[in-house]
Amino acid sequence: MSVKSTAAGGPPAKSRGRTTRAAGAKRRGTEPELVQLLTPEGERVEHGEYSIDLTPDELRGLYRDMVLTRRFDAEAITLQRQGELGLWASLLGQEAAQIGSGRATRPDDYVFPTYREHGVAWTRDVDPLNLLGMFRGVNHGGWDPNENNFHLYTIVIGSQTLHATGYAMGVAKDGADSAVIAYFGDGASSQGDVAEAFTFAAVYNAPVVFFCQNNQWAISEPTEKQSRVPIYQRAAGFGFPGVRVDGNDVLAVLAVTRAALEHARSGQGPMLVEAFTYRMGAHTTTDDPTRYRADEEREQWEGKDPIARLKAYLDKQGLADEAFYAAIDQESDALAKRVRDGVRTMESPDTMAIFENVYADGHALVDEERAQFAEYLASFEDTATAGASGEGH
Amino acid sequence: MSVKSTAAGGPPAKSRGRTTRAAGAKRRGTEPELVQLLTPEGERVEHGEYSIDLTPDELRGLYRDMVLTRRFDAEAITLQRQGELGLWASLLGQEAAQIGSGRATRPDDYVFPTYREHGVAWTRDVDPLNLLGMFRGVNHGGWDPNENNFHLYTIVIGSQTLHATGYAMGVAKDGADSAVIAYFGDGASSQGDVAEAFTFAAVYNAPVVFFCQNNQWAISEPTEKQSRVPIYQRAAGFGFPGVRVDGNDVLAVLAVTRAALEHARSGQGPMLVEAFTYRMGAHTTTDDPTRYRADEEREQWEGKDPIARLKAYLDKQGLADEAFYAAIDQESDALAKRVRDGVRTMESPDTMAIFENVYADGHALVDEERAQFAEYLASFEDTATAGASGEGH
Amino acid sequence: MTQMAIAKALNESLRKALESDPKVLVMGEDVGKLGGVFRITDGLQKDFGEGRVIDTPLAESGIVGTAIGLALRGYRPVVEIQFDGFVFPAYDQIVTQLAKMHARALGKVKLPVVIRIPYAGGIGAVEHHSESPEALFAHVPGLKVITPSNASDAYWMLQQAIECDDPVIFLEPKRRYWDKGEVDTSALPGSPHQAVVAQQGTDLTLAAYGPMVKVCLEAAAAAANEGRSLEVVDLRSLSPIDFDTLQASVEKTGRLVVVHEAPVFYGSGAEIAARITERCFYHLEAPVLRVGGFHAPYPPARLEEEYLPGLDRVLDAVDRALAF
Amino acid sequence: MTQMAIAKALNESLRKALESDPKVLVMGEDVGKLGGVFRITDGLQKDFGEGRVIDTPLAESGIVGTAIGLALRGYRPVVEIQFDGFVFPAYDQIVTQLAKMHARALGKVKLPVVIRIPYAGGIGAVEHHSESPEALFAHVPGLKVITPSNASDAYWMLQQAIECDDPVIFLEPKRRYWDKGEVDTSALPGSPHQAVVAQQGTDLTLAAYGPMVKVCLEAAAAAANEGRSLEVVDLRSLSPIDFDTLQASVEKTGRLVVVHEAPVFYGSGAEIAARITERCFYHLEAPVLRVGGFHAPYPPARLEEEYLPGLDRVLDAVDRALAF
Ligand SMILES: Cc1ncc(C[n+]2csc(CCOP(=O)(O)OP(=O)(O)O)c2C)c(N)n1
Ligand SMILES: Cc1ncc(C[n+]2csc(CCOP(=O)(O)OP(=O)(O)O)c2C)c(N)n1
Ligand SMILES: [Mg+2]
Ligand SMILES: [Mg+2]
Repeated sequence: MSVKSTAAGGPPAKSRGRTTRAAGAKRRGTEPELVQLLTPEGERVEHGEYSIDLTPDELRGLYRDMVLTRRFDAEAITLQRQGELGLWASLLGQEAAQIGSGRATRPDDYVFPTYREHGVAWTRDVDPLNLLGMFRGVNHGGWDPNENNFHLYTIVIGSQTLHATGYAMGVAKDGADSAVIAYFGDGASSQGDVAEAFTFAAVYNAPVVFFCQNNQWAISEPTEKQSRVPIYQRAAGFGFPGVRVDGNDVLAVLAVTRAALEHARSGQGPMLVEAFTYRMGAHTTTDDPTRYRADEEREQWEGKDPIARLKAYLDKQGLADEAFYAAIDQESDALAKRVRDGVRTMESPDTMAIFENVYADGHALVDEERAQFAEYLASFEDTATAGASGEGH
Repeated sequence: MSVKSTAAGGPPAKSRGRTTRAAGAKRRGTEPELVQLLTPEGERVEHGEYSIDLTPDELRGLYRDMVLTRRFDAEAITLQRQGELGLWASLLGQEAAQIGSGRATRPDDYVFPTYREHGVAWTRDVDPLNLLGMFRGVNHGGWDPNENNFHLYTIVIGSQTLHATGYAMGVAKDGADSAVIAYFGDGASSQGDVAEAFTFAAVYNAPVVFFCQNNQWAISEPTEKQSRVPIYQRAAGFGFPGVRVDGNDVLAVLAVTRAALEHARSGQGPMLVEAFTYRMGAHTTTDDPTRYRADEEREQWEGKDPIARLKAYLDKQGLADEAFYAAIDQESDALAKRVRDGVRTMESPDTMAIFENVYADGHALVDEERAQFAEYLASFEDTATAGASGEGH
Repeated sequence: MTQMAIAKALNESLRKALESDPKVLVMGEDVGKLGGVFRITDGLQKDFGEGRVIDTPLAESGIVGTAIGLALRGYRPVVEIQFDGFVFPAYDQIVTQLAKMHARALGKVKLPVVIRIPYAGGIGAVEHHSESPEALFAHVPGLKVITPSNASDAYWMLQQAIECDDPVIFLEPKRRYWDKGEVDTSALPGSPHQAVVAQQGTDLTLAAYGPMVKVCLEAAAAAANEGRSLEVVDLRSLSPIDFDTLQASVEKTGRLVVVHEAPVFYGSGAEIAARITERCFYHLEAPVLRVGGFHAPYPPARLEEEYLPGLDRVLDAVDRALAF
Repeated sequence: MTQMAIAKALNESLRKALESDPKVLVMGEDVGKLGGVFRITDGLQKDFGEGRVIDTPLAESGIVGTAIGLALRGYRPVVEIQFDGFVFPAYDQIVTQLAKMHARALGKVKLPVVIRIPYAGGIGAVEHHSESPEALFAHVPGLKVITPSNASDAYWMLQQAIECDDPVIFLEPKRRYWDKGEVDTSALPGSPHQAVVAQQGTDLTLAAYGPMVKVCLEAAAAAANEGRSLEVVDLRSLSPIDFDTLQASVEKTGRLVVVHEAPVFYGSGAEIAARITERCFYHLEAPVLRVGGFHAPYPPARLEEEYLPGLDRVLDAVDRALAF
């Protein structure tokens, strides 16, 4: 599994003109070409700059990753409908973008997700149950980011791109050859923090890959409300390369992300990858996309489904048989059950957890409030125990 | 006086590739070409895209603007040394960038300056004395922005680019054909607000020109600490054209800014102009540039002086005689005297001005505090009047 | 007189403002077709067009910064911030620009910008969706801060905020959006900065605003069953604060408990306690007590009921105040 | 024991931290060759290199945001914000990320980031260079806020802030940078969160911090000439606040005046007044009075002497408190 060409990692070309034009087109009809290695019909195509050569096992592995991720996601939606989760942000449709990029990372790389990177988390061996905590409302995240080099989900749009950049500056300082990858959305591309992350990463030549999943929507706003040119073109003006990849093509995403990470690792600094994909579902379970987008759009994108595409390829190449698919189905069922059972038995935190971990080194006021609140709570127990009335409320 | 070519205003070119490279060079040695119409030696040169044809009167007018602006600036520095001003931010070296761009604006255009645009203010007929108020500490600005369509100086770096963009959105809403120009520095280009201004301007196609005076320094930090590619290239990634102009060539600045304003006015949206210039003096009067930059750099830039350059041209063309220069010298002296006298007699505000204009529609607490403070102050007067002691402090 | 939920009252109020003044604009993330995540702007873009009801890029500093520019051009932008926790990217523009420009210009420019923020907790949301940042705005000179607790105030106070020539932070108690109340859209409302005695009483004053008014009214009802007469003052405005009304109440009752969701430490209750103590030093029979959030981040949803000031915690403070 | 200006003490403290822990970084605008606009980082880049003392792009959110990332990687960044008024672009990163990440991660990550801010007025500066934003940080759970008033505290409290595993907002009283004092660099300092009685007295307590401690000490001296014995408490820490020390003082004197430069409305004095009144209700012979900034933007330099709490305004409040 090697990236044959990392041409994108070359040194910046010398400027030729003195006027830069707004490159790219304004409307979707004229979107620029994107890196593709697998057509929606499952045909393997070559690309001049990016190539990939995977073993059958690896190909089947990617398929398995995507199917299990999608199943996990579907289960979470169901659990939300059943009231087990307060909210869920589905990744439906973005499996290739997430699995492809996640599988491009090395264990020593560090990942900074948004709130929708369940597929990336999967590739980092984060227990899916851990992801559900914040959606169930039992914590705000709470896994140990350093266990899998997978940072906490970040809700404030764009913030994590700066954390990733700072982390990457630290990697460079340490002389390590790891890379960092920061996920963000098309909507996030408008936040000042993301531009500042680009600036810092460029100025310090930090080994960070900015991975934008352009899923065409920021809640109800189409990408045109964020930019009038393709987002990958943002990078050049900050002094590093940008590339658009077919985000529903797991092979292309893997190849391009690997090249980008290699670019970063080898001291060439940041790179921007725009994975052109689609949010097949609602923004979150509280969203109603029928208010703002046409069914036809979704239907069109269904024809580009990342999983069906890889399956078509596997089938054409005779790389997978019934037994393989049956095994994955079984695995999916088992995963779903584990998730269901796990969520239902997920304990709510103790009330006094409110006061925990506010500070690492303690804070007198927190101690005081904790003690007072404990006393207050105890006063009810006393009342209850004593069976007294009148005094209590 | 007409801009013959506004080619930069054409529609964005169609994207040709799928990977944008970091264009431009990393070091100053390989800076890209810039638009120039007058060489440092005062030779008039032509440029394919930008041209200009000025009458002798207009040329002499630009010279006069620059000389008077420089004299005003020198006077302000002196006044600061004499303790009449608390601080001064000198524009020395940036006269062409400011006069050229300022003279490109129409009266109905709106200007959003930073804190260094004394030359632009001059072209907008803002009384120079008005600019001194905040540096003397008698107000925070305080002129009426709508009198000359020249907004207040803004100190928080980058903020005004968003105000300019919003204003331009309003211009477009009103169906007016005015344009807006937002000044900012090379350092400011790193602020998230500036990137957000680019995004909003592009998305709403707002008639705003972003005018960056790249004077090579943000206090002690060279431009390399803000960007590894030329700043004008930032624009393309947001979907509008950017151009670098010789910021010490008043003709080129005028031509390029006119074209950019025309571009905005004619419904083609924003444009970025980077005026490549140099801060000849200290950042402000409290700064000591010897701590961070070499004398040679300054000396090099002295050879590109914007005023000497235009004078060489005027002389070569026989467009100005001794009498003209003498008259300007006299005018300069008169201006300097007016400024000196004006500052020295500039009154400090009344103490109670603290409470004025906090709100337009009033606020009970301000009223209460005003009354209490007046009473408190009156208590001293009573003491003084009564000649009493013991009680007072 | 119509029965209306707070959300609907806000929607109607925006509609009326858009109708009566062509300079009024509504802007924010998802305020267009979606009608905002809480549907407060539902239907407005359809009726007033994309030029009046503007879906913005996802950038709060940009939203407030361009709203300032629009106001300089003569518009009256009403900005929606999607949730309390997302106002902070715009904090710089609000504090250093919006709040100060009128003073900086010696009164030569006015910035009639309203910033609507659905705030506070109780809806079972994830992080950053349940915060109460009012003190962070009220401390800043140049801003006004108001917050309705019921449908009628929602309708009228938003009208008044939009008509005001100063920047107004308009805090909407999101968990009460669906609470209904009478709205008389032809009434002549009083000042939005006046506190209102929502419930008369004699033994102790409860001061609250926004989402906590309901809790305090319930507490007063519960206390009444125990023979205690609590007065409830709905402050409505947090900058300025109507201390006169509160003082009159405390001079009558001699005791004050302030209730809010924001952390108590440096919260609005501190300002109220300090000033009322100064004004009513000889009337107070107990120190002003405060019930509010702890000095800890807003907890995950499963803990919020215990975290939020509820009936029990309010009555506990009442007991303590009365025991003094 | 050496005689040192506060600025020099801070410089020495940073030097010591850089020497003793290779993970300590100094970052900010112009902190390198220039040594910062106040020269607090003078000479540090020369001695520790560009990898340890980092000139950053001009973007405060970027500075704090990358500092968070560096802390996640194991570094201990000490960030310099150039002036108080320029911290607001970073406010979102500070409030929503820096303050909360330890709790969000259930303690799994620590963010030992120090944010140094030269604050408050009195130096004749232009707008945005003289502000006192302490309440805007102290209200936020997850942050610690401390501020030295003298050279020894400057030296030691900065050491302690850097050693602390929590984010610390370190406020430097800029107009006192050149004030000299004894610094014992071999002493063992007490907790930075402990208040200190800077001057013993019996009639009334003055509570202050940072730049106002000197004013209060002068006020105490002036009052002594009139036969009044004022106790001065230097709070040193604004989150947490050492209420025990203050309480002990007020129980002795029976009167408290809090002095700070920030606007009084929703300022730290409110919290102090509220809590001390609750703790010392039966000891207080007068309400806690507050002397501070008005509810108005910090005025132009020519007015700041009248705006800032000075001897006269402090003594006026003392008179009023004693007259109760
Ligand atoms: C600073 C901030 N503003 C607003 C929000 C509310 N919000 C949550 S998700 C979202 C849209 C994000 O769109 P995008 O970046 O494209 O990511 P996607 O949800 O499509 O994955 C918004 C506006 C937020 N979380 N943070
Ligand atoms: C938000 C903010 N941060 C820091 C400062 C302090 N400061 C004032 S001017 C300046 C440098 C500005 O450089 P540049 O944008 O290149 O403009 P120039 O001064 O060169 O004209 C800095 C850092 C500020 N005014 N605002
Ligand atoms: Mg999206
Ligand atoms: Mg500059």
